[in-house]
Amino acid sequence: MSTAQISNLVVPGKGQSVWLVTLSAAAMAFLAVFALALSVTASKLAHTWSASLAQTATVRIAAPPQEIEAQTELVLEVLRTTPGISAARLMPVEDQAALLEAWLGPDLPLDALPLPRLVELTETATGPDRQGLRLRLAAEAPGAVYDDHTRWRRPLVQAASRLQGVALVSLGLIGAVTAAIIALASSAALSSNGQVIRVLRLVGARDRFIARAFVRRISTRAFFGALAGTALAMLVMLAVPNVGQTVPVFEGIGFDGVNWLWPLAVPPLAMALAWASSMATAFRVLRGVT
Amino acid sequence: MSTAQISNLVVPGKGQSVWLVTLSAAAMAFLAVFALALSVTASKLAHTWSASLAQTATVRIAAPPQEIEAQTELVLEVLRTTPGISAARLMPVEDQAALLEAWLGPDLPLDALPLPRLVELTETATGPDRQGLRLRLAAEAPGAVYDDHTRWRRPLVQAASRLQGVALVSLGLIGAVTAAIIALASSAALSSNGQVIRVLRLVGARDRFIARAFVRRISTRAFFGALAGTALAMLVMLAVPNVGQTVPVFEGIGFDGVNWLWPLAVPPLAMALAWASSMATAFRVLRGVT
Amino acid sequence: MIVFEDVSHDYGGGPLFRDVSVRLEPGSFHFLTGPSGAGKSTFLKLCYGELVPSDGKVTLLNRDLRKMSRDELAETRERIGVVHQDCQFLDHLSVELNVALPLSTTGRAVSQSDIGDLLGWVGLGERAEALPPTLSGGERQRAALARAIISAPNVLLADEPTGNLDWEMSQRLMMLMIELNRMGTAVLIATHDLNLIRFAKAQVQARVMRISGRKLQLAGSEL
Amino acid sequence: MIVFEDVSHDYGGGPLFRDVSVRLEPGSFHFLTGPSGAGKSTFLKLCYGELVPSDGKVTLLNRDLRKMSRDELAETRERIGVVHQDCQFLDHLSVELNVALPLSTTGRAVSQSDIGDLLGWVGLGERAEALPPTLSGGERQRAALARAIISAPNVLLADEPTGNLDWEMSQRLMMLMIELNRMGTAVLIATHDLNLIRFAKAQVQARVMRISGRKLQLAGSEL
Ligand SMILES: Nc1ncnc2c1ncn2[C@@H]1O[C@H](COP(=O)(O)OP(=O)(O)OP(=O)(O)O)[C@@H](O)[C@H]1O
Ligand SMILES: Nc1ncnc2c1ncn2[C@@H]1O[C@H](COP(=O)(O)OP(=O)(O)OP(=O)(O)O)[C@@H](O)[C@H]1O
Ligand SMILES: [Mg+2]
Ligand SMILES: [Mg+2]
Repeated sequence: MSTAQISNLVVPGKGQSVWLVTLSAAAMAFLAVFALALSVTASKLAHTWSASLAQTATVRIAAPPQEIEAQTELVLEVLRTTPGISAARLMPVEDQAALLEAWLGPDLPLDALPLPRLVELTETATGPDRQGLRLRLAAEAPGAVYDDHTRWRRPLVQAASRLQGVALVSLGLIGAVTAAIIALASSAALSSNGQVIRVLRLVGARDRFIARAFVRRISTRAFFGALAGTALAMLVMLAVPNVGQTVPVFEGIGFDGVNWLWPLAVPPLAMALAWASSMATAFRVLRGVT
Repeated sequence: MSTAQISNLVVPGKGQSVWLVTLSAAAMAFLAVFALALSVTASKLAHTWSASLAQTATVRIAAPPQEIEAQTELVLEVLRTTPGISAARLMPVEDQAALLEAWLGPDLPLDALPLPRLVELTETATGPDRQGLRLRLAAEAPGAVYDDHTRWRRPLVQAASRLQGVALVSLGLIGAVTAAIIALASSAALSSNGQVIRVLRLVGARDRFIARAFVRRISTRAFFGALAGTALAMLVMLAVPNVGQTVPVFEGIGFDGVNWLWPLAVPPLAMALAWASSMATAFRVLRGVT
Repeated sequence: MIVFEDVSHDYGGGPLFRDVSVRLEPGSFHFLTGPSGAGKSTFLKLCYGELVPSDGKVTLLNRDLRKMSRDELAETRERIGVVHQDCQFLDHLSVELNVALPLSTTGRAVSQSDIGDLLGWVGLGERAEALPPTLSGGERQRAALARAIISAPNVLLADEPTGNLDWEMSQRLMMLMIELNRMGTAVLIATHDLNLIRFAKAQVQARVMRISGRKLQLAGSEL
Repeated sequence: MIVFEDVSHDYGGGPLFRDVSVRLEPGSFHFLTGPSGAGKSTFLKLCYGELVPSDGKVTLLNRDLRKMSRDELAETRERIGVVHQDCQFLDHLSVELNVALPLSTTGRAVSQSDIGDLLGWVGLGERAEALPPTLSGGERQRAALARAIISAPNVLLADEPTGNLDWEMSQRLMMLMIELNRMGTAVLIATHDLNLIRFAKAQVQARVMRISGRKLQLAGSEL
């Protein structure tokens, strides 16, 4: 029998405390995958919200009928040459009418009214220099008013980023609790095998050998436990109908596309965690045994 | 020394596996309190959203100027006598103007326009018979259109109730994982005390006595562990600035008022859980020892 | 007290002994010998119900072992003192508390002075506060004997109680057991130590049983 | 091999023995006796470094115990075979694998036939596949002895190795240890069994040490 083989044998494979490592790894992996899903979702949500809200703005042009065409041209020209604005589009009268219909009813003779023109902007990620834009518009087209929707946008962006914060905090919490429980379970597994350690020391086994035997057993257990927990969580998430499909506001609670790869990081992480904590515990316990 | 006193002594008070019960109870209580907070928040959110959205509607009255006053009167009369509507209020022209300003600019001579009238309704929790209301309005005031905002409302109400669902599922998951971990930890504590059980059986102690000694020790540990975890979680939640104050959309993530009592249920629940699982394990382990 | 009728036991690898019939009467004194691995400890385990025989009938204190509930077995154990071959204790309690266990766990009164006297007699007076893991091999055996007899049992079963003791201390403990026997306790001691058996036979009417060749025999007069 | 210079030991409740100076030379054979609780097991624990003396100097295989690293101590243990008073095993591995541990854990070659021969000699040939918790008291001691000598150590320390054995088996094991000693192993046996000491003295040049009154003395000729 080789040293490697015996090293796989000296730690009992069954026993409550070893199961505890497996099962706590599984349970915590399960929770971690859900927290990850929440976090990914929140991040997407925050991104979607802030992107769709932050990057649209309007310019409203109100002017006497004879000037309005000229001012609209000017405004579009200004917007085209403003850095930070990727597109500017004059809203067709029909769209404008549709927007107003809710308030004014379909029968109002909008064509007859001196309606202001609306220009929709799409801003780049950084956006334009808003103060500068306002000044230029005021100078070139006094009837133009720039509205970046800040008033509507701020609370939603804040809410989204808070949600992401909450998800990250949960993930951190679950990670910490996982670490604590796996560390404790490994340490219980080690302490409850005091006799194994004493016998091995008695027959002349080195600390390295003993520690490695335990650490290998425990981190393998943690890995397979976490693997099972992760698989279960992913199955559950696949089985639960995707919320995002039905509710556009909360598009995609859960993973999609490449995000499905995220949870695959959980088992190796659990294993690394178990490795580190059992290694530390092993040498601590061993120092107590001569 | 009395039987009660010795029963408190026979199970070792220290030892990794007993700490495991304490600490896993603490960790899981900590998570449970957060899940509870999420759940309470989601429930409040769902309530707020569906209440504020579901219970407002408008009636828009468009008619030739000579008929509009009469039709408005009629509509208000109809609404007053419709069950399920708690209030109906004609929107003042200034409010209407303010609403339209974003689209039309401040300079438009709204007074000169044949603007439709808007009546705001507040519905009761059950709401009116919408189909009946539409028919009645069509009969009495042909220019009136009832808009219950269903189009805007449905996705938000769905989102809120989904969020609540997610929170409840998380709470259920955490509860189940807690149960599993505490059960496993108690069972590890029992199994690692095989010698204690053998000695007690040898000297003639009854199963009842042995089981009670273990169960009492383990459930006390679980209780104090969970108490510590709960207290810590509540402190953290108090210390973290309340999100709701700054973001009206997510009002109050966390507990407020009487909701602060909810987490107090966690430690007794953890204790009950530990009691049940260690009781079951104790008798199972005992049956294996003659 | 303890009656075996046609008892056989087999752990799975063939029978250890077969068709053993024997009666341990109140006040009797028996030794059990036989080579290592013959089944002495197994025999004792049958006597206090840690094992149920694979065949035959064991009656403990007038109750059929097979028909006893777990609580009845525990009740019977209250009246049987056992010294196990590997003496196990509650490692976190002092020797004194361990010795008192048979009384305290079953709700009987514990007299500190009785315990002190008994510990003094087995030479553990100074180790009363010690924890069992710090005891020497012989001290463990003495503590186990003290625990077995603290409740003045009807039967005393001792498995190799002097295996780790010097001759002087062995004699001392043997005197203690003989004293107990004189007060009516049935005693059964498994041992290899022929000197100890000779010493006891000089004091008390003792019978020697021997397990060998899968049979329980009364040992010859060569002892 | 093992040298004690002015060694004292004290667990905290007063010294067990004081100023012990003794040399165990290669090929020597020593017995250690003394009343139960005198400190025999403690003395042996000092000899293989499970304890460090509270005072004085212990040299194991030419290295100062106090200055050894944990790995050096393990290396030293490879060359010292120990039979503990409470024989502990890896309870989930067969007797055979347990006996092979001193070789397999330190990367030395394990010969199945050597192990088979050794188990046969100590009378465990048929229990090679058994798990340690199913062994009888005497069988455990024999397995522990087999484990201690499987690696042909330079020193053999045995703590009460025949406490649970009948006389025949005791003689057999003693012959095994004497054989080992003839091949150069230094042997130190703690025992209460005077018959065993007498038996050994008839075969080999053995010295008897006695711990009593906190001193280590050479025992008189009365043995
Ligand atoms: N639980 C068990 N399962 C299988 N075999 C067992 C078990 N317990 C004991 N044995 C075997 O039964 C035989 C008798 O064991 P027992 O302990 O009764 O012997 P003993 O006469 O007390 O020996 P010793 O004097 O060495 O203590 C031994 O060979 C032992 O290995
Ligand atoms: N770890 C310890 N802490 C405190 N005291 C101890 C410890 N280990 C042993 N002792 C005490 O030291 C004394 C000597 O113990 P030791 O085991 O060396 O005796 P021994 O000579 O081997 O006795 P025996 O023949 O009964 O095995 C005993 O009184 C014992 O209680
Ligand atoms: Mg035995
Ligand atoms: Mg000793």
